[in-house]
Amino acid sequence: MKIRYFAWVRERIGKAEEVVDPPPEVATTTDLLLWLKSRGEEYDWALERPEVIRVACDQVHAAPGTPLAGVSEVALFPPMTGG
Amino acid sequence: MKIRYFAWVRERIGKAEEVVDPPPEVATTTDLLLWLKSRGEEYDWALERPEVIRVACDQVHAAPGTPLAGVSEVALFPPMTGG
Amino acid sequence: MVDVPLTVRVQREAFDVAAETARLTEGRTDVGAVVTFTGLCRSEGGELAALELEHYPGMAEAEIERTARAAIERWPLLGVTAVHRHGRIAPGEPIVLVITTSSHRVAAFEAAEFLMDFLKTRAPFWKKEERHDGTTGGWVDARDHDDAAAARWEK
Amino acid sequence: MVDVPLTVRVQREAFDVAAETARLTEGRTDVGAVVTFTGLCRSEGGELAALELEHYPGMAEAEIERTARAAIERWPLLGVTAVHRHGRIAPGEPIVLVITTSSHRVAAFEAAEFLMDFLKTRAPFWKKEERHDGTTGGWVDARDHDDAAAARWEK
Repeated sequence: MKIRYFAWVRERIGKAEEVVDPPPEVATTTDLLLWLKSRGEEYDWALERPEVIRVACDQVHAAPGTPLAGVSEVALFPPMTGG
Repeated sequence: MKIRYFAWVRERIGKAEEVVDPPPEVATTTDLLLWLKSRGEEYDWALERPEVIRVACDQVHAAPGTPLAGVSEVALFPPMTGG
Repeated sequence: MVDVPLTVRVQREAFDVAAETARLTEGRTDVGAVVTFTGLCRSEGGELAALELEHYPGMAEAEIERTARAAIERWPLLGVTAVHRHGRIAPGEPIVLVITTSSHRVAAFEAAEFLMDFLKTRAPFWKKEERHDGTTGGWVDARDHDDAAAARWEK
Repeated sequence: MVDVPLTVRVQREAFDVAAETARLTEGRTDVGAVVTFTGLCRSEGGELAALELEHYPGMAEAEIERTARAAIERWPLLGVTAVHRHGRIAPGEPIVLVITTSSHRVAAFEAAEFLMDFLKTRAPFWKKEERHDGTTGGWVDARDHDDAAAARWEK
């Protein structure tokens, strides 16, 4: 599964994307955030307030708890500030 | 007092403007409409529904019954359709 | 008195939206939002040859300016431009232009809508239709829903 | 599917409002109302040297298009154009453009506001500030009142 990071999430984690292979109990986007958060200091810092992190699955906004089955690209980012 | 007519009020009366000298009992815009209406067929036709006629005094919209004292130009016209 | 650039014109010629916009934005960096509204003459399914727009010279400019000043009092605007044409206007041609600028988008949007609503119901212009068959379609009737649109700002 | 001309672009270059407008109006006589919204970069009282706009390529275009299609379903529009820039943008420069066309003004106004509200809260763009003193002002925070503006359309 490919993970992409944007804005300050990207800066804190220190990379724009990576390929990860989470264990089978990581079934939803919420599980994924918690699992990533445990992977090291930079992840813990980027995801310290998981409730503000927005998630997109295959380039579509995903609500917390969205199942990851069949998803090939997950993106994590702060609230959008375009426009 | 100068009176100006616009759109179908102008067409029905057959002139764009005229100078009139109403009697002293014509004190308000409402009085003026009724007095003009009595001046002939073309006026009666133009002003047959006085409630739809809009009035401006010295180029400012005037509510029915506005006093004519001090007014030098009165305009009569249908509801506006600009924009 | 709020010192906001305000341009009001009533003219026979067409207008240049880009040039009018540039006059409100060039050389400044405080404008965050520009809303333009352009009203065009429609052919009404091909029946209309042209509109003839009559206006009340003097009062037309004054009434648009009064409306624009009311908008400037009500919203934090950085500029307002309103141009209304008169005379013969063919389908596809522009009739009216309103531009509002502000730091933020909501003020610019609301003020532009307000200006158009009041321009339609208060500015002394009257449209007469000319049909392709040579007949006149007569004077365009004022529409109740335009009055309703203007009334929503009264609060 | 409603067959309405829809243009969505995410690009580094500036855009030409007049040219984009002409693409929606030229050669047709059914358009009665054109609303354009242009969002510009503000200097924030002279402190800001530039904004750096990051975006999520692919999703940015797709999300704007989803929003535009929602507007087309909701209002009787005749055309929609949305252009959003990315990269480094200096104060005074344009960031975003939305154009809506319709027969009548209310639809064009409401759809343009709807598009801007949702573009602000749903399109994956992030602004980072660069100050004149060489420091970064950091990432711009999302504002609650933008969420409130978007929420008003949910009914």
